[in-house]
Amino acid sequence: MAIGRRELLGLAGGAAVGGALSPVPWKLLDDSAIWTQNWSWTPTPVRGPVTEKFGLCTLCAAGCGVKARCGSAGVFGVAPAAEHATGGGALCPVVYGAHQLPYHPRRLRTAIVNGHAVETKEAIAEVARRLEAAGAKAAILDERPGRIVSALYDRIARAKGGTVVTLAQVEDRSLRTMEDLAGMGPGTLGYDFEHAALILSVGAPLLDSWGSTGRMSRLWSRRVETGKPVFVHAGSHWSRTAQLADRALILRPGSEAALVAALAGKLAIEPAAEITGLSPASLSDLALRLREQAPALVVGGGEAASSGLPEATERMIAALNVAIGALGRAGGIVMRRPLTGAPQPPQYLDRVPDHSLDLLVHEASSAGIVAPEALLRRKLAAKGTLVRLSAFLPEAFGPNDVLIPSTTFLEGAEDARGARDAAVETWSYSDGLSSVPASALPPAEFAAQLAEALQVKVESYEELRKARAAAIVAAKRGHVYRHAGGERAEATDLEKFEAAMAEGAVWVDEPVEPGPLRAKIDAVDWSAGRPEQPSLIAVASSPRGSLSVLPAVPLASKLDRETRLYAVPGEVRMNPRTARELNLRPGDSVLVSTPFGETRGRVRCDAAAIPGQLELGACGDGSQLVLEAMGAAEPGAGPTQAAQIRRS
Amino acid sequence: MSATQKTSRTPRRYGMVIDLDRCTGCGACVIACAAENNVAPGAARENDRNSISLLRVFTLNNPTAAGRRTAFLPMMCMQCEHETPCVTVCPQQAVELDVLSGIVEQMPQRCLGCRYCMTACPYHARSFNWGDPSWPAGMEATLNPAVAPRMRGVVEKCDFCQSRLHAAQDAAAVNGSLDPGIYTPACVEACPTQAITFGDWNDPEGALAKSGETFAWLEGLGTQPKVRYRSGQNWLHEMAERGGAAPAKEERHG
Amino acid sequence: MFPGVNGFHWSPVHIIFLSAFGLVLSVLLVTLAVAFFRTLRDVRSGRAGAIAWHCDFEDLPRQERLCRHAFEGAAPGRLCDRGFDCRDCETHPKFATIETRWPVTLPAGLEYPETRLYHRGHTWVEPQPDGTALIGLDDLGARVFGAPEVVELPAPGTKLSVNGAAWRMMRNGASVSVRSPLEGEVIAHGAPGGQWQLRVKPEAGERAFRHLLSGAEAHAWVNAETDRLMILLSSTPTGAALADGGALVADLHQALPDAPWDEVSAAMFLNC
Amino acid sequence: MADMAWVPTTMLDRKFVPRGVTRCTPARFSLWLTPWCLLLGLGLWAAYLCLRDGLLHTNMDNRFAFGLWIFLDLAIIAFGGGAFFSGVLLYFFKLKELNAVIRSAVLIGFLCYSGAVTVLAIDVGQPLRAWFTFWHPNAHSMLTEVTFCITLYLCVLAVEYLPVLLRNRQFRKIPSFLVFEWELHKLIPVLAGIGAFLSFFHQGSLGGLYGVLRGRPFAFRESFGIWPTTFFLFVLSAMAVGPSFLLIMTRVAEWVTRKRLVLESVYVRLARVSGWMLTFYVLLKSIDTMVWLNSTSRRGGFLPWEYYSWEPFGVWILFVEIGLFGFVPALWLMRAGKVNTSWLIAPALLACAGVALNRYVLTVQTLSLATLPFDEFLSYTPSWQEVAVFGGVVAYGVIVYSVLYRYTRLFPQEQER
Repeated sequence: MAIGRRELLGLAGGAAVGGALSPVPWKLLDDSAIWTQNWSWTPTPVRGPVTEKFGLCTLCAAGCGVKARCGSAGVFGVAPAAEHATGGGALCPVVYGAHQLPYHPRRLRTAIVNGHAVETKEAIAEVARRLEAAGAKAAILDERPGRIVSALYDRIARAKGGTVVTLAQVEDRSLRTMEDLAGMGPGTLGYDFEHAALILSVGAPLLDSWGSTGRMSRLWSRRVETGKPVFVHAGSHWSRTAQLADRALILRPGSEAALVAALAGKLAIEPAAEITGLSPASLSDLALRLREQAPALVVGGGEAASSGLPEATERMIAALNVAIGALGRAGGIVMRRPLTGAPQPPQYLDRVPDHSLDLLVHEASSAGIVAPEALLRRKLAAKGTLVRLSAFLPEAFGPNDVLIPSTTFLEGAEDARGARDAAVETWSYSDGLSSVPASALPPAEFAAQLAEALQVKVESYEELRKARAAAIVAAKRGHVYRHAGGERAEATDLEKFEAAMAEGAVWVDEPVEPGPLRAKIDAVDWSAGRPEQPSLIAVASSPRGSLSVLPAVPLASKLDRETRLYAVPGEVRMNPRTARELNLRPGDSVLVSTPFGETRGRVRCDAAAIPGQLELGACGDGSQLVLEAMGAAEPGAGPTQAAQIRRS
Repeated sequence: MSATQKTSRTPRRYGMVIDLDRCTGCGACVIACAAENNVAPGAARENDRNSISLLRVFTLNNPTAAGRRTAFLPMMCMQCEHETPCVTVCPQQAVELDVLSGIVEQMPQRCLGCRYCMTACPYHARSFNWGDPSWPAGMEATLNPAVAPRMRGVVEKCDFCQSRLHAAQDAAAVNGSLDPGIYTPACVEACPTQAITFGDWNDPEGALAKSGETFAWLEGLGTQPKVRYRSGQNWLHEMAERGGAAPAKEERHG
Repeated sequence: MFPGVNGFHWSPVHIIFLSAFGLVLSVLLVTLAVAFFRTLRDVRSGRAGAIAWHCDFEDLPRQERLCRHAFEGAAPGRLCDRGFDCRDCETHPKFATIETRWPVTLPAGLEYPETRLYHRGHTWVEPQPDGTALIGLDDLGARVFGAPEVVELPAPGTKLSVNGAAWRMMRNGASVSVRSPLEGEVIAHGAPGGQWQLRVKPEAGERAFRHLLSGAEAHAWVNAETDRLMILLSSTPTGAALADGGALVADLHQALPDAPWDEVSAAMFLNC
Repeated sequence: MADMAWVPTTMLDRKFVPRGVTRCTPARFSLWLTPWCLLLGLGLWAAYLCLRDGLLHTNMDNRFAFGLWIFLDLAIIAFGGGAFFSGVLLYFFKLKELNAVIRSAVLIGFLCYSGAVTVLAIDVGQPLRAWFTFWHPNAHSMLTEVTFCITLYLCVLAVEYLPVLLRNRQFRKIPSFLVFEWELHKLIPVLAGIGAFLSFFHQGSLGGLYGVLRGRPFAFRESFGIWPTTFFLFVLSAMAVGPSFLLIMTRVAEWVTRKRLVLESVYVRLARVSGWMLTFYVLLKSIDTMVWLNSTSRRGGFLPWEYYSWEPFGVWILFVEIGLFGFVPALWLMRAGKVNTSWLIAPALLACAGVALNRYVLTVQTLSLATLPFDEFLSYTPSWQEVAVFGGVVAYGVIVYSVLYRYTRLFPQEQER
């Protein structure tokens, strides 16, 4: 047969038809869909076996238990440890994205001395040299006192004549005042919210950014189910707690003292109503309820992003608690035993005289607590050295600063002694779930190397931990809660205790039987001034756990920029009506100034904002200026500040 | 999957009841959802309208002076049951209602990014990848291995953490069962006040059946959402019954 | 949609939908195919020329499509709609009986002998006693194109059709296809540069020459054609040289080398 | 040197210009094209940006998922509807006057559709997967119908325009081209028929696109069979506005070229057809609006007047669309022949504005209005890239139209003034 053009054409045609009838071309076309999906710049997660491990959240002192999901590339997800005694299956929002913190673009990877990158060893030697030179003018700022490493800091500071200081945390301020009035040592009182019928918060954001999330969430859930405890919030702005509370009393800024004095019966209702801006009826009603709806208690302390209430007001609040019988009563302010083997809580940094320190070691490893930059700097003498143990590059650092890279969330060994507000002490520890980066020093390692450089002889972290465990077992107090099964065991056998703790258990002390406590309240000064009435006030907001010197958790953008649950850093949120009155339009660049400082931002209008208030985001980059403007470094400056705004 | 296997699996209608009185608007669900589903952290350009949010929490203001001033409303895909708006409009079957789970499935690998489903969704529960998702260097290590990151140009939405459903199915299969039972989506797990109850509307004994009186948003549209809400606050019920936004006078010009 | 495609399931709606569009697509393709095969058929059966003239004629400018009876005044302004083929025209006999309204004088110097018949494409036909006919360029046509550099004549035996292409001429880049005045078979070529170009055996029948112009009618037409030529040339920058009313030179091409000859010749020879 | 360069261009240009018409010099023509080419270049650059980085270059967002592009697509496709409707009128209703504009109509239709498809290809997030619609068609989706119809109709228009191209002076030298053109032309009614079929369905399904949006009560309408009323209203409005648009474009072409392109009677015919169709459309649209406001919307739980309580979308927009841009031009156009023909461009413009407003309302207002009671009203401003891409498509239309006007006989009745 001769093969001509006709035959070839026929063959081609037949092949095309035959091919079209087979699945091959269709399958190929369909698969091309998959090819368009696999672009090289879209990352592919590493597949592999998935395990769950228990770890310790170190973003605040509460030390909630977390369940980390680990893949072959590391931790890829955080879940609450449902049975955790302190976390109780509840975590702060930012914890769910905290496993990304080790990869934050601002991660500090090298030690820095005087602006130059150096070997970590050299940096430690430099710190030791300056610490030696500073002598008594040196202090170590321990943000979470009561840890094992706190004991090491204590040893080092003591050996060289320096001191250990801590920050006045929101949960801490009211309790310390109460302890002072009652003549008790720091850390010996706690709130017994679980048995309370009514809780009055004076500016304290109980339902947001206060206490341990687990405890407050459980309390809130119980309130929804049983109607108890009743939350009453008195504050000068519509905080989230005010929005959620059963009753919210919006005070004139700075009139908290008048309110408390009126509730204590030390100020007549009429003038108090006039000063606070509340109706006399609501004032007298609240005063009545505080006494009749027992057990009730009053919480002060203020906002996390502010410096809290003035000392005098805190004393009034303590005295009011005594007056309504909350001190030493179940459902009130109860005694708790300090953790066995823990050193005494150090004094507050803000009580250290200004410019008195030649060297301040700020231990900021993985912590999420407010340490306003301005406060640290103010305590340092001219040319003083600020040493920072931090996982991240701070927003700003001075020429004399020493930066030492440290660990962050779920990295390295850590322990936690529980939230300050708790009625009982707790203790838990973890060896860390993620590997520690080569350049980073966990706090215990930092303390050990510093001690070595100073030739101070200290025990190792492990020895101290073992010693504390032994002390707890020896005291035969409290119970051990395991996360995995949720079972509870007596803390009687050291070996079993340690085994359980290594798997993420938590030791919980047993409560002290409430008994009458006495406090001297005669000396409390009840005079309440008449605050000025600013036309515009500034407040700061931030999701719990994100308020810190650390950069924000990357996914926190979902909370502020992308769902608007919180004010966006760099934005000034205000009611559209306020914007119109101020002649501002959305997107305008503005400068907000308060008596303490100023901060820049862009106007955002939000009908949810309260007229006459400027909400400033205090989370992540740029939050330092906001914190300063809010007077966070000034003791007792109050939760709101009179503000002025102008276009910039 | 053969036909016999299909019929032997109990059809479920997974859904949620969200208790608005319990929600404190903390946002834990939002971040847990983003982390679980490999949503990239917001780039500098991203805001509430151009980012990927499979789950959002709205702040509701009580228009009446009495009672609580604010409520927080978590909203994700409502998994509409009837004439699911997004399913019917998708030109290429990239959205389908799974009859066995009741979940509205989104197949990003088949999506061409026409965004018709987004205009069809009354709940604005869908997000579009306006650009390529990107993570800071090294952060790819934190990606959930069970979920493929989406590329730019495709639509995505909440699918009740389908990877967790698949894991539950696998776990059930190991035990010789075809029924994955009730699993836990990330937001449900993360909610500190247990405001979200996840369950099966087909199960008369399940948690959803016991959740009492519930309501849905935009019920008048007749799409029968499987995510429903509960609240003891009257103003929320009134607001939900009111379709469409009647703006307050002063907000109209916003 | 097909085997190997994940997750696709047929439903009646799909079948109706895809059938409807399949049908539309096939109608479109079939239409194209039909047009294609008909084209093949036309080309093979030699109808291409006639069809091409049909299309060309439609595209001729209005002033070139005037009826022959418009020139002599019987039907002023009337447009031809039959492709200058009066052989089957029903109205032609009626107009042919109408007296010419105005006397016509041929433009100075032009020769249009009464013995010849003229075609609208500027060719003449001279029937010969032996039943054949000679075909050549008419005077105006010859003056417009002058002496062609190349002439491509059809081979003897070629069938010509009325208005089809008869031969091609080229000069200085301008190229025209001369329209055939007759239907018939080419018998012989004329001498190069000679009077006539083709000897054709025309088809039989009394209407074979009916569409050709003669006598006064031809003169009227030539008058109009001369005017048209003037207009064509005057629309170019060199046109002024002609408007002197004098006699046309023998070779316009040579006299006005810068004129757009390609266009002008195309217009005069009814090329499109 | 400059002269040397110009001569061949001029000669080449002349070889393509149809005989019997005059055209400006190539230099002048280039001058006319230059700004359009610049605009096209800008559009191409913007399109490249969008394809390279994704749609983050646009100002669209999750809530405003459709923006300028979809609105303008809808509008130009409605305007391009003149192509199919003129075909129907010419080949089925034997309105012979329309022979004068049919080529221009088909070309305008082709440009409108191809422009719209180009913009859509940039508008979708994954243009590489555009063919998936043919692969995994969801027959229930209006968009599937739109995709199938537009693609096929674009082919039909291209085939319909092929004869005009083949008649170019240079192409016609190949005899079989001319024969093919002639044979194809004889079959044009078939093409016009399927063109009308496709056009009917996709103009309709473009309307249906919004009418089926159960989740958008502002757009949702009652259904007849499987199609909502907007399906039919879109078809009618495209039919009504197509001839008007053709009228405008022809007038503009006359103005730009300073020639008389069609006889006045053609304008009158176009205007009358447009007027009658517009009257019919506006009547039905009014009925539809009443039914929607009083029944459909209420059943969905939406009080109709709330839609119009957001500035700037007040009730005025409804009255402008139906009254000022509806009844007024309808009555005016119907009186064509009795009123001055040269003014007919005014009602034609009003009619086009009305249909454009209708598309705008359905796209932009639908998306602006909140469905959730607590949600806020949205606004959106297109980014320069969006505007540039659209400008590029307009430039593409102008350039192709100008070139084809120059080199083919778009208007058989073209005369010098």
